[in-house]
Amino acid sequence: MKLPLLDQLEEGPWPSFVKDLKEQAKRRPQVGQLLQQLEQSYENRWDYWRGTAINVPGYGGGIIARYSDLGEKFPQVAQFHTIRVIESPGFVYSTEALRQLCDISEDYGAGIMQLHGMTGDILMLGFDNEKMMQASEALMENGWDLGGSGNGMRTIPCCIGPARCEMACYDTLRLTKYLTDKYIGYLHRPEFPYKYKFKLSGCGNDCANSMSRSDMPVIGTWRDDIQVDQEAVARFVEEMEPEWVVRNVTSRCPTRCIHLHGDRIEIDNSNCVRCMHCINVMHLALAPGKDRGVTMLIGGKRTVRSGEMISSVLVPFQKLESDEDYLAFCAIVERIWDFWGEHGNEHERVGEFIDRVGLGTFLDGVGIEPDPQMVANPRSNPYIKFEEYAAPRLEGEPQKGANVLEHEPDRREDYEGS
Amino acid sequence: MKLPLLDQLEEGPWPSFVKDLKEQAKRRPQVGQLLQQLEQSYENRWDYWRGTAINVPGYGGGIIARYSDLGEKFPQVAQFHTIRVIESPGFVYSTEALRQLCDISEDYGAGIMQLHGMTGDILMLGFDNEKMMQASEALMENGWDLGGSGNGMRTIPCCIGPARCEMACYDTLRLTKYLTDKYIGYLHRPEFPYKYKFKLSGCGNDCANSMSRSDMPVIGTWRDDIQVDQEAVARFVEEMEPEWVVRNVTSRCPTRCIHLHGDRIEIDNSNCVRCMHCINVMHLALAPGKDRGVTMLIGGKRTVRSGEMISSVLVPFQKLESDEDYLAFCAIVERIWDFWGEHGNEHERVGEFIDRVGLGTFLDGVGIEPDPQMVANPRSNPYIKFEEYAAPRLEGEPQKGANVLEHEPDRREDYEGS
Amino acid sequence: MDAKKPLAPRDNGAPDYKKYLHPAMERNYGRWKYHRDLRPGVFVHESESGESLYTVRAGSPRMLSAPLLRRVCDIADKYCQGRLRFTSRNNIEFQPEKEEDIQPLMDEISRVLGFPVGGSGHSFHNIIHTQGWLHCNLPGTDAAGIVKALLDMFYEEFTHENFPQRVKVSTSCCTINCGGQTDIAINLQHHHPPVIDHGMVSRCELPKVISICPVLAIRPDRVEGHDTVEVIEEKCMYCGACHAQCPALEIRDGQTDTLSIWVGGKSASTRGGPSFMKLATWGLPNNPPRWPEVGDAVRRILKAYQAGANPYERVGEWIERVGWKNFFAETGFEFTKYHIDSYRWARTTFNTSAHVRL
Amino acid sequence: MDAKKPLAPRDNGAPDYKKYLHPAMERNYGRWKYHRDLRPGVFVHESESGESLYTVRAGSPRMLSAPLLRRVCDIADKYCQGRLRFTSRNNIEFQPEKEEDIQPLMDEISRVLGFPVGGSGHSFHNIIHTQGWLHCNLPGTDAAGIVKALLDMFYEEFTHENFPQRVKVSTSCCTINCGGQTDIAINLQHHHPPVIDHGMVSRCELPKVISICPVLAIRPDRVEGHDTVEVIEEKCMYCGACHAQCPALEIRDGQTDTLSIWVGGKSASTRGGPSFMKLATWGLPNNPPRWPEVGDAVRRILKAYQAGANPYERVGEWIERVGWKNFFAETGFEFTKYHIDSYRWARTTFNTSAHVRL
Ligand code: SRM
Ligand code: SRM
Ligand code: SRM
Ligand code: SRM
Ligand code: SF4
Ligand code: SF4
Ligand code: SF4
Ligand code: SF4
Ligand code: SF4
Ligand code: SF4
Ligand code: SF4
Ligand code: SF4
Repeated sequence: MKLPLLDQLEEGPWPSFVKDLKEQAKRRPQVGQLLQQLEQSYENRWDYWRGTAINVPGYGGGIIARYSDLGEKFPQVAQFHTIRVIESPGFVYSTEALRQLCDISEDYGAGIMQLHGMTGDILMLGFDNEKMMQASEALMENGWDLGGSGNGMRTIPCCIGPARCEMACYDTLRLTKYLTDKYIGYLHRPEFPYKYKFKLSGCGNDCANSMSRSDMPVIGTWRDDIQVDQEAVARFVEEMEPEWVVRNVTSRCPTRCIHLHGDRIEIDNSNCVRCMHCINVMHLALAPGKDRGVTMLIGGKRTVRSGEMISSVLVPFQKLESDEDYLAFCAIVERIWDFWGEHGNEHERVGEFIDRVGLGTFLDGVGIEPDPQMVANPRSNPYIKFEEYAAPRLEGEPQKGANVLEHEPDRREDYEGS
Repeated sequence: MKLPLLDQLEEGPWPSFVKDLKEQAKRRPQVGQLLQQLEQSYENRWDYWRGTAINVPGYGGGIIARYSDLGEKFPQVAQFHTIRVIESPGFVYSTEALRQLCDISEDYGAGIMQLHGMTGDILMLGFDNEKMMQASEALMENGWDLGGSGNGMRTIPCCIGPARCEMACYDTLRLTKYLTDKYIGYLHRPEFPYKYKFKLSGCGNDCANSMSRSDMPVIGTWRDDIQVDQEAVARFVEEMEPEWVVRNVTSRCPTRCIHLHGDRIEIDNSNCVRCMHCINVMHLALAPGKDRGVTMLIGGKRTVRSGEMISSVLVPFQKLESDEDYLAFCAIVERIWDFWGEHGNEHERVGEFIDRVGLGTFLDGVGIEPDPQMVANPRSNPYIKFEEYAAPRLEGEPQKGANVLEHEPDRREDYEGS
Repeated sequence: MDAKKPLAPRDNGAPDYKKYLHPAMERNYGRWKYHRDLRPGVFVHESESGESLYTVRAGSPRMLSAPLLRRVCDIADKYCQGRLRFTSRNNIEFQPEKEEDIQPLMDEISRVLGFPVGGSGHSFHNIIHTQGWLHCNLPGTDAAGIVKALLDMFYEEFTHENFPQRVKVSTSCCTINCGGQTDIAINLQHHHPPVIDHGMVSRCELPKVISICPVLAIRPDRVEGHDTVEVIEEKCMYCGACHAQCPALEIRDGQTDTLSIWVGGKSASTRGGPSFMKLATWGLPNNPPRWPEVGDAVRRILKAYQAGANPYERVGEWIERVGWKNFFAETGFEFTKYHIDSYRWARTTFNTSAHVRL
Repeated sequence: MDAKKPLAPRDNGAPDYKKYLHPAMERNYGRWKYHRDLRPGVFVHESESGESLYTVRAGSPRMLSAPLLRRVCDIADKYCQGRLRFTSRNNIEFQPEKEEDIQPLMDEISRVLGFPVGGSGHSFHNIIHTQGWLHCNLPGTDAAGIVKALLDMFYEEFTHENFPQRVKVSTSCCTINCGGQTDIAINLQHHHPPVIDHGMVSRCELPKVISICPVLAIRPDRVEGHDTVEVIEEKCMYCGACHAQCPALEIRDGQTDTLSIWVGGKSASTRGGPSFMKLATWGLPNNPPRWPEVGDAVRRILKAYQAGANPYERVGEWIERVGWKNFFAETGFEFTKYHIDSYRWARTTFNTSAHVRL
């Protein structure tokens, strides 16, 4: 097969998808036609796919249907759909499981997969309308399930967390499976205003890259003190020199709450924002605290309409150990889905919804108390839409509360205003 | 005179305006009625003034007319106008000049003044329609002039600058007088979309409080290196201790470009943002560079409609020494007034105008080159409204410029797109 | 002079400040080398020429009767070669010729004027303020009165330099906010949309009234055959812009208007640069003549600031470092949903990180 | 299996990962104490139990044919007890039982798969990307191809850890940007409003098309008696949202679409926290199959970053410290008016201070 442009991508040290696909073209001719269509795209800087909705019965998503505009020229890719398959939490697999995927993929489709899609799914490419159904059936028969698309919850990815990371502040894999299973109906039969993505990271390093890619990042954190092994600190300081430690660790603390005194580290934990930096650099000596849980954030997404949005803090701390903790977590999620579900516009992500109604109103709607941790800073404009007539406290009256809302003002006899 | 509420403001160590006004009420009875009306405001938490436009012939502003709603009860304040008088640059006066103001103020009005109004004017209070004219005449006869109001330029305040401050990077007093005199027509006969305020500070300390209170702050700066007197540094370091210097001076540098090495200060001037902090604290040892000029900023204002706006950098550096420099400065100002004047909406401050049309368009309109110093950071959303069809450079074509705009793309034979 | 005589524009421009400069200022114009603080409100500037210029800063209530201003002039004549200046915050600066004159000058300022000396360096500076019920047509509260009450309360803080940095305060008497962005500001807050006097509306230019509203809450209406406007209450956020444009849209309400306190404004480009002030607390009663609740709230902020800030940290810089959570904890102010921005740039004020203080 | 047989929802949910955990992971789940980097792409995690778990990270092109994936499995069977994992950036992590296995494993990865080992720590990490011309219906460019070209170019950087910090790169193939916010991103840019195919528009839900436009540039229209829409060109900012909603609004243009490069995105809450990426340069030609101009621009950024950044500074942190002026000077990119934000929060990106580098 001669592909003047794509062939140039066979060269070079990085593994070449062109080479791999060319190999596979020998086994599955549709892959050859896929490459030929791609070559034409390269030539013309133009795309030749059309998409429409196509669903497995009982499911509202999970299949990305593709029809080729060049179907006459390349009949084998006239239908070339992708099945999104929910990945194993933490992306851990047995070779047995992967071989099963290989087989299903080749039995019904083009035998090519992407591990993994940006949202976290296993993407299995190259099915026609009929084989797509068969492949889905085969997947489901073997315990796999279809991923999300459309106006519903999405497949949840998480970092490797406690399975292999010393920073993990909660069980990211467990929560991934728990949420996926519990809310599988919201994933398969979409009924939200729009998509809803969770991404779970075990700590602020956010190895799941959740902050701007998910509507609800869940980030591990702790509420007691950073664990300090002062002997290990001393060894580290000796090895690296104090100046290096100051320059690269303590002076990089965003709140300057960590200090090196001689060869000891001292931390004002009340001002630590759990940014992870000191722990990352001195991970032999420092570790997250022991009283662990998660910070729940909300509203991130990428470009469409909004420009770009990074999620912001919704629940500063939520324990996530007991079953009750899990239920408390879910209660929050469900109140959000209820409120956004009822009042959100079509195609309105939850972050856009918050922008429209205001975070204060949103908190009211979902029943979460406002917390200064939710903001970088309070408002700078005075455009407050009070719902209460704030009742001034006058001298002699009970002095209660900092913001005065309790009672109506007294009416002075000779009041002449308004 | 018994004023149960106001009388309580006669007590306490801070000089009491009530006491002073009560004294003056003995000489000017309208001041007594002013206090009585104020007492009623205190009682009822209500205001009793109405305003309308009233002008001195040939002037479109400068008088703030006030009519009392309680004119029947307090006839002597039925008309109680304020004349805004342009202050002396730097707020410097001879006693002779001030005594003259005292006389005019008492001859025609209530004999009370505010030194100075928030914009910078001398506010002379308490004239009726007729005396207001006479007082204005008397002021003008004696070389004073009326201040601004309405849709025009405003009286310009400046910091004391070179008259008494070692930080001054340009002659704030001279520029104040120069601009006021040159543009006095724009001040007296308003014809802008809305008000335009300059405020001039000799350095980044901004003692004229210009950044959010003026449409065009002019802030002194320099473009060579900070002057360092290392001997004075050594004395300072000895006196204060190195740790103190690091903690309070060098580590507070916003770009961390200043360092203490032993008892010497070293500065990476290429990264110094002229924030003034190190110079302020170590003013016996450090001083602004010698090649001085100004940064021109634009768009600040306070609350109405916008919320709050702080000015942003428009011209990072402009010399301000020779007559040509002054003319170059004015050319920029005039181009702004032309463009905003032509396209600005009624009641639209220049900052609001920029928000509406976009800073990029504004720069085009006023003929200023975009500069990264104008932004805290480039855009994060991809919503660029290109005016050019950007022409891709293709292999073999001349490789010119970083952003490629020069020529149309070649049309490939088999092009099928769009 | 004949009042009937038509006036012609004179366009005098700004006074010739050169005539008014203190002789030492004139001689050393642009040649100052550094200054030293001698005591609160008193400092000396040294020139390249070797000359020294002493300054004594007296706190002024801004409003001065002619007789009082003449007494100020008497003192300047006696000690300062007939020159004096005002500061950008309404203080009066006297510049005695000799160091020995400082004490007698200060005594006279105190005795004759009753003015304090101070308000410099790391003190509580003079409060800048607006017109209030004394002269403006828009205020919902007074200005000079609150300022007097506060400065009585913080007199010690004005005459001493005991803060980590200077503390600048302003007040404004309506939502137009002629007062400045400062470390602490006291502003007025409305709690409901404007009430329209349909009889009076006709006096206003309706298109201007409609276009002034930042949230397009005002639309044309007809009442009893007359053109007027209506306010869509759901949209209105009580900003008062319409009231400034047209008095018939009465936004003020002596019953329900309250005062709010804002913190962390800064104009200087020092260190992190200028910053907006942010809402600290709201719902304080508009309580003349001494507004004790406002004073109390300001005191809480100052106490927490004094205890918590590092040297040279302005109020806003201190809060940014310790975090708003701690600010609210230490002042005892409640953080409410109203503290969360809901206007144009709201999202940019959210905590878009996993940074939490627990 | 009969394709006609109606499928019923199985709702299986997520696979039971516990079955798939490497035995050492299972034994030491939640008990990891720390890790050590052994060489680029190779590290070891130590457990409280004293056990060690080695990881060898191989760079993967993400797209894998079944035969290739089976070869991957063969290696995992041989060295890793039949277990393996993928990373959040599509790399493959092999976990050999013994330290001695590392070298043979690496050899086999190289020989059998042709995959490099690396992409960890302070290296150029694997590039996350999207579908491109290979599978999506919206792309204006390819994804896997650009990524292959870039990773060929930065292969050394992938297999070594020579940067001040990790460098994360992403690409996206249309303005929807399924790619992530990263240190460096390559995105598509349009240069004119969508061209409407009025015949095809009827297939779309017009109210949805109209409401998707963020600047309300689309309004209903009638052409030759049929309902359609028109685009107000003055308002349109070429965002492409409408095209994703309705293919009849064709925003792509093979002639004029260009690529732009964005820098400084970050998701980690480390130090200053997450940040948006910002426009570095635009107008790069969409030049398959190797997009040399894009590679060149990325190289310029990396060079300047490597030379200028302090240890642990991500790309965005370095730029913030040295300033955008220096970034543009050092990369040679031109700063244009298009770099200045003009969208909703534009003002919040302005330099509202007198801070200038001169
Ligand atoms: C007299 C005055 C200028 C004038 O033309 O009137 C002035 C004079 C000086 N200022 Fe100022 N500043 C004056 C208003 C301001 C203002 C504006 C304001 O108050 O509204 C600011 C900006 C406030 C803001 O950011 O909101 C201001 C911010 C500064 C700073 C920066 C402080 C900081 O680090 O943020 C300095 C630097 C310093 O203190 O070392 C400074 C320093 C100084 C110095 C030390 C400059 C010098 O070397 O002579 C002067 C004596 C200051 C003192 O009070 O001890 N001055 N200074 C103003 C006195 C006002 C008053 O009576 O209280
Ligand atoms: C007198 C003064 C307050 C004071 O006591 O010092 C003042 C008083 C008034 N201001 Fe102001 N403003 C005064 C400085 C300011 C400042 C501060 C400054 O200039 O540094 C601001 C904020 C900065 C700014 O320009 O944004 C200010 C922002 C306003 C605004 C809002 C403008 C806006 O676009 O946001 C208005 C209302 C308007 O223009 O529609 C306004 C309107 C008014 C009016 C004319 C009310 C009106 O529309 O009828 C007030 C007349 C009061 C009176 O009875 O004299 N005044 N006004 C200040 C002028 C004295 C002087 O000439 O020296
Ligand atoms: C394997 C993986 C998690 C997973 O579940 O797949 C992972 C694993 C580790 N990450 Fe990560 N990170 C992984 C993606 C990420 C991501 C997300 C991404 O790349 O899209 C991020 C956030 C990126 C961002 O901010 O845009 C990420 C930000 C970090 C950081 C914070 C770096 C910083 O200071 O900004 C650390 C801390 C450190 O390096 O000390 C970290 C640290 C680590 C450690 C050292 C944690 C540990 O103790 O085990 C792991 C080895 C890292 C290494 O590469 O040397 N990991 N890490 C991901 C590998 C991706 C890859 O193949 O390249
Ligand atoms: C396959 C995938 C790219 C990839 O190659 O990995 C992808 C592909 C598509 N995305 Fe995406 N998105 C993919 C992850 C993302 C991400 C990243 C993420 O999830 O972490 C984002 C940005 C984060 C976010 O959600 O904002 C993303 C934001 C979008 C959007 C914009 C949504 C928005 O509100 O801004 C759309 C368009 C829409 O929904 O209207 C979209 C739409 C699409 C569609 C369905 C195009 C369409 O509307 O027809 C693409 C199908 C391509 C195909 O042929 O398979 N895709 N999309 C990713 C899903 C794989 C998986 O299931 O694992
Ligand atoms: S996010 Fe934290 S817990 Fe998860 S893999 Fe990264 S460093 Fe480990
Ligand atoms: S985790 Fe971050 S905020 Fe906390 S002490 Fe360490 S560096 Fe500081
Ligand atoms: S702004 Fe600068 S030059 Fe002007 S008085 Fe203040 S410190 Fe001096
Ligand atoms: S003036 Fe400011 S930015 Fe410049 S060196 Fe001094 S502290 Fe740093
Ligand atoms: S703040 Fe309002 S009430 Fe006070 S002077 Fe200004 S315009 Fe008048
Ligand atoms: S108060 Fe403000 S928001 Fe309400 S109608 Fe008036 S201008 Fe509009
Ligand atoms: S970025 Fe656009 S073209 Fe690429 S996969 Fe996502 S939706 Fe499709
Ligand atoms: S490209 Fe964007 S701005 Fe233009 S019409 Fe389409 S949706 Fe609207």
